[in-house]
Amino acid sequence: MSSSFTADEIMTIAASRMLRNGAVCFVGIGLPSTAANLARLTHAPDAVLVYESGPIGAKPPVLPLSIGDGNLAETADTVVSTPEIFRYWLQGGRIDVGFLGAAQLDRFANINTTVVGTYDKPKVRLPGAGGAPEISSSAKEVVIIVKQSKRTFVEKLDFVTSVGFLHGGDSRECAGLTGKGPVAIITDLCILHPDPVTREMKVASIHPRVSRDTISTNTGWSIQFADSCTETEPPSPQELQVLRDLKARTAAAHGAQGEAA
Amino acid sequence: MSSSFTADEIMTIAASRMLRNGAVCFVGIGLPSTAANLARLTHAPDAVLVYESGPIGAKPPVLPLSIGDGNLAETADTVVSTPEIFRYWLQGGRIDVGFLGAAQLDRFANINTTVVGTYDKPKVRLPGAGGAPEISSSAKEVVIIVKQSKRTFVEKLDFVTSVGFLHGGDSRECAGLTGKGPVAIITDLCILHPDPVTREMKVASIHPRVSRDTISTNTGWSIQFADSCTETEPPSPQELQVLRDLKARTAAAHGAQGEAA
Amino acid sequence: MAEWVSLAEAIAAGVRDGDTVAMEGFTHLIPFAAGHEIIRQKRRDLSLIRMTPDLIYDQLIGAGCAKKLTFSWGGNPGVGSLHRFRDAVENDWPAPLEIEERSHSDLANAYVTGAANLPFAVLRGYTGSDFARVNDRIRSITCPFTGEVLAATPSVRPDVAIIHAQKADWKGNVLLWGIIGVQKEAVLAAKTAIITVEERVRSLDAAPNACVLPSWVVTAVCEVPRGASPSYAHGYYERDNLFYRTWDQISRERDRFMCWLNQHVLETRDFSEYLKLQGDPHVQAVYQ
Amino acid sequence: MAEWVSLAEAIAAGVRDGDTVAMEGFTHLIPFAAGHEIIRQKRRDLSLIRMTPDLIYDQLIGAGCAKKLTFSWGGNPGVGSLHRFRDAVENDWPAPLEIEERSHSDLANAYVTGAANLPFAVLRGYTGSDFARVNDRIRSITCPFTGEVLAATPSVRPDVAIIHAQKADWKGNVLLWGIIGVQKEAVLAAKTAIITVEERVRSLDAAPNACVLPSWVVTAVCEVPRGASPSYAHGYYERDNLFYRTWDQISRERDRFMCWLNQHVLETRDFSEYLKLQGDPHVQAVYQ
Repeated sequence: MSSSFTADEIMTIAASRMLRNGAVCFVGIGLPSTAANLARLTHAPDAVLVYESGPIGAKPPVLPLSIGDGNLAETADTVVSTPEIFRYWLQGGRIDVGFLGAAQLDRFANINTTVVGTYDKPKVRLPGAGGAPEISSSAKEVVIIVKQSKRTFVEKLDFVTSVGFLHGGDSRECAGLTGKGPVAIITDLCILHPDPVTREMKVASIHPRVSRDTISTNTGWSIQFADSCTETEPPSPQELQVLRDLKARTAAAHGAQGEAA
Repeated sequence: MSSSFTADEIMTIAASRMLRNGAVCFVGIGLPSTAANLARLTHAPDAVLVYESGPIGAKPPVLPLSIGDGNLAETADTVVSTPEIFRYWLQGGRIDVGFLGAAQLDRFANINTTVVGTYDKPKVRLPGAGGAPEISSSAKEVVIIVKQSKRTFVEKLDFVTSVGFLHGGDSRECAGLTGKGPVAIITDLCILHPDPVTREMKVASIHPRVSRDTISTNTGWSIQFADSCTETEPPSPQELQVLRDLKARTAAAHGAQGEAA
Repeated sequence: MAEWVSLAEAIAAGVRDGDTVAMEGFTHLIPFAAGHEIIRQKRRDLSLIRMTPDLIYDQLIGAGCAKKLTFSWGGNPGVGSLHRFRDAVENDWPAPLEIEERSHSDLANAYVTGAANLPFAVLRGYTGSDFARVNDRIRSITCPFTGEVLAATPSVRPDVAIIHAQKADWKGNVLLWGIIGVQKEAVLAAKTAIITVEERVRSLDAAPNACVLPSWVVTAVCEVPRGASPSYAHGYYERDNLFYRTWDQISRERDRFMCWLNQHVLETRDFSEYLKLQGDPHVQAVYQ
Repeated sequence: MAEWVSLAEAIAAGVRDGDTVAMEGFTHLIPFAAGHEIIRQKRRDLSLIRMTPDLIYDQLIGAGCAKKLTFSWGGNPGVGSLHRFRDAVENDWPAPLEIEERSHSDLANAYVTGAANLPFAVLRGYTGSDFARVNDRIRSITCPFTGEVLAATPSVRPDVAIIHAQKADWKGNVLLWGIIGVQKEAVLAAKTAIITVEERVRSLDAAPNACVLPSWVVTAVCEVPRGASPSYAHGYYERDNLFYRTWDQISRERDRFMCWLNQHVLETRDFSEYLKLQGDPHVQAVYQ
């Protein structure tokens, strides 16, 4: 039983804690999928994992490498078509929590996964929207999981792919968006929650051994710390064990390729 | 081998002949279903029968009593949901021929299955539209099967449930309806086709042993006879045999109740 | 998460006077047991929705439970008229019945958009018909790309959806198959979903893309064997065609109908007693 | 009615220069063999549509077959970028690529309304995003009942849809299962449908409500075992995750990509030769 853990591990574990038992979670591939499956294997055995490829209630024994791996279909309660997932289940208002990643985000947790640079002549062409715009707007809550750096946490987005709190304040509600929006950003350094009034994302909890200075240095805007800012509960031995076992099972199943997830 | 046949028999047989082999047919219950299944068992073995309850490619061994009998599902190539039938298959433009019945119709083959009398205080409340309005508008062709009488063939409909040629001429096309509309009405007395210009339904073929006078007497408007009006080809012994066998099998399977279909 | 309860409890908790209730099942899997329980519990002023009202709504209308009916085809399939429905529309008996009349295609689309949390459905329909004249909720909408004008109709969003299915597992996940009609959409369009099933099983053993409603979209699930009778449950029992024909006689006159309703529904304790009175030969095997 | 033909014949007859082509399969059942055959037959100026362009469109774009791409997520799943797609967008190599960018939800809805013969889709989407700024076909529409404003987008109606499925029977009825994505909608939205399958069987033995495409909506059906490789076919073979990672290396530089393309696609006669070059250990068993 070791108390040492990596930045990636505490990020994943902190994200997994956001998922209540029994909650219905719309899961993106990569970190969101790892966190959601960790939650399912620890404190939230009845969490329902919905993947945009169609599986509802997936219980994959190892982490999927793609959003449509066979083990998602095999372990799901049912597999519906992709249009049905977006129409009846996401837009239909059946999703409690949407877990998202991000290439770039701003202080109001708006997300860019489209381009770096101008749209017509991009410096970097990113993959694009996928399911994120409608997850951001239709899920009852959104949790964003992303590594923190100046390149990712930017002052101004080159493109708004998926909305968080738009321009802050009540601009999200005024736009007619019904879901609560991003209730948390979980990074490898800290946890951010929206300020109740301005809706700017503020550091609410700092991971052990991380300094405020490190967080500020890795943020492209002058990041604020909540008055109530605390230290993140370190991973428990059980959380670490389950996460490491899951990663090891995944690597064994997929070979070295498994690392990509 | 007998050459005698009933008025019902020649009506059903004449209707069945309207279905080309390989055609995809949207089938209402009752006479349309009998005619479509007869076609499938005689000259059109590859006709595809689609029922609004969901079965596609049904091949029922006996006539169904309801639009959703189990033998339709069991013998179908696939069974889809009712919304899918109307959205992807009918509105999607996949239906060659819609077979319809009617409580009342007018000279332009517009159909009423809603009320006799006024809508708010009806003399007779009929079952209503069912799938007919969109079959009338979305099927490539429509064939109407109905017993001829003054009560059914009326000068003016109390309610237009499903459109034929509207006010005649090019009014159907002008309304933006894409299907060809009713290419034939098959009755127990004769076969009517639309006049190519006025689109009024005219008698094109008179069943054997039926007089023009009988047809006129059983029509609520001054019915016209096409210049080329001929006599309907009598049922062949094979057609009669297959129809009678089908009816007998149906009666045996369903008991006396089978008669209702 | 679905709770396993008795049908009487599910209706008592889930259906209130004045609710909008959709009971679906297209010829197959019609939730008759649930309909009887609503009559038994004397719910009133219900706004009923159903594509094909069928005997189940003829009974509810005749019993005085309904104030409104939204429907697209109201007949006794393969037999003829629904006499109680007609008596309500033509003669206001036992009470006036407001009707909202639509086509099958429209109502099927309206369940789809209800399930999809959209306020309206778009379809190619009604052109040239008299529907819009008598139903002011049939409107039009213009395509912002082609300029085409299409029909627009309001989505269906019932307070309660009630369906019957073949199986549910102990967690309350529900499986139905065969003619599945518009049941999934009805459940997903509604706030509350009550599902009766033929049997409770350890595991659904469903095919990969079968029609499954996960437990967490279901409010209550009730084991009611033969609960769709006189309609049928694929894989369990066949349609009681004779009852559909007999209904024509039972329902034609008010007195005979009321006598039947009292004896078979109001004075029976539950659906198993009803089935015994019907002389259902299988009732002993499925209810002990 | 579907005709059983070779894949080369199906592509020769069904796909023309300038066509709008949708090749679908959401991670599962991606029609790679058909994509290769299009490259081999040197089709040009295609307008490609696909929710997740994936390696299959990276290959088609790099090979110079495409003039336009409509998509919603363009990455190498679990690995990273699609380098050929990026090179086309960022550097116009081998040719400029017009893009029409939408969200998954939008594109999935647009296939649905395409299959339903409607000109546009309505969804709750895009609010507050920059999409409408760069795609003038993302518009709005007002609900005629509630006054709510929703997004309206054009339906997808491809000239040709191409999918891979598990089985077809001798008549050409097609069955797929597992993750079925948007394939049924793609086929029904298109004028022409080409379907490759793992195997031709006497009877589909499909579950009652399985995803079946009847023969008469299919133009051509081709037996191409392992035709979805390196993606997977549920019940037949698994995803070749290693190839997805290797692709990152193969596709990163133009020269290496062209060399791979020549050797593995342009200079092979068909997909079985490609599989042999890939060292697929099963190719002998499924192709004699």
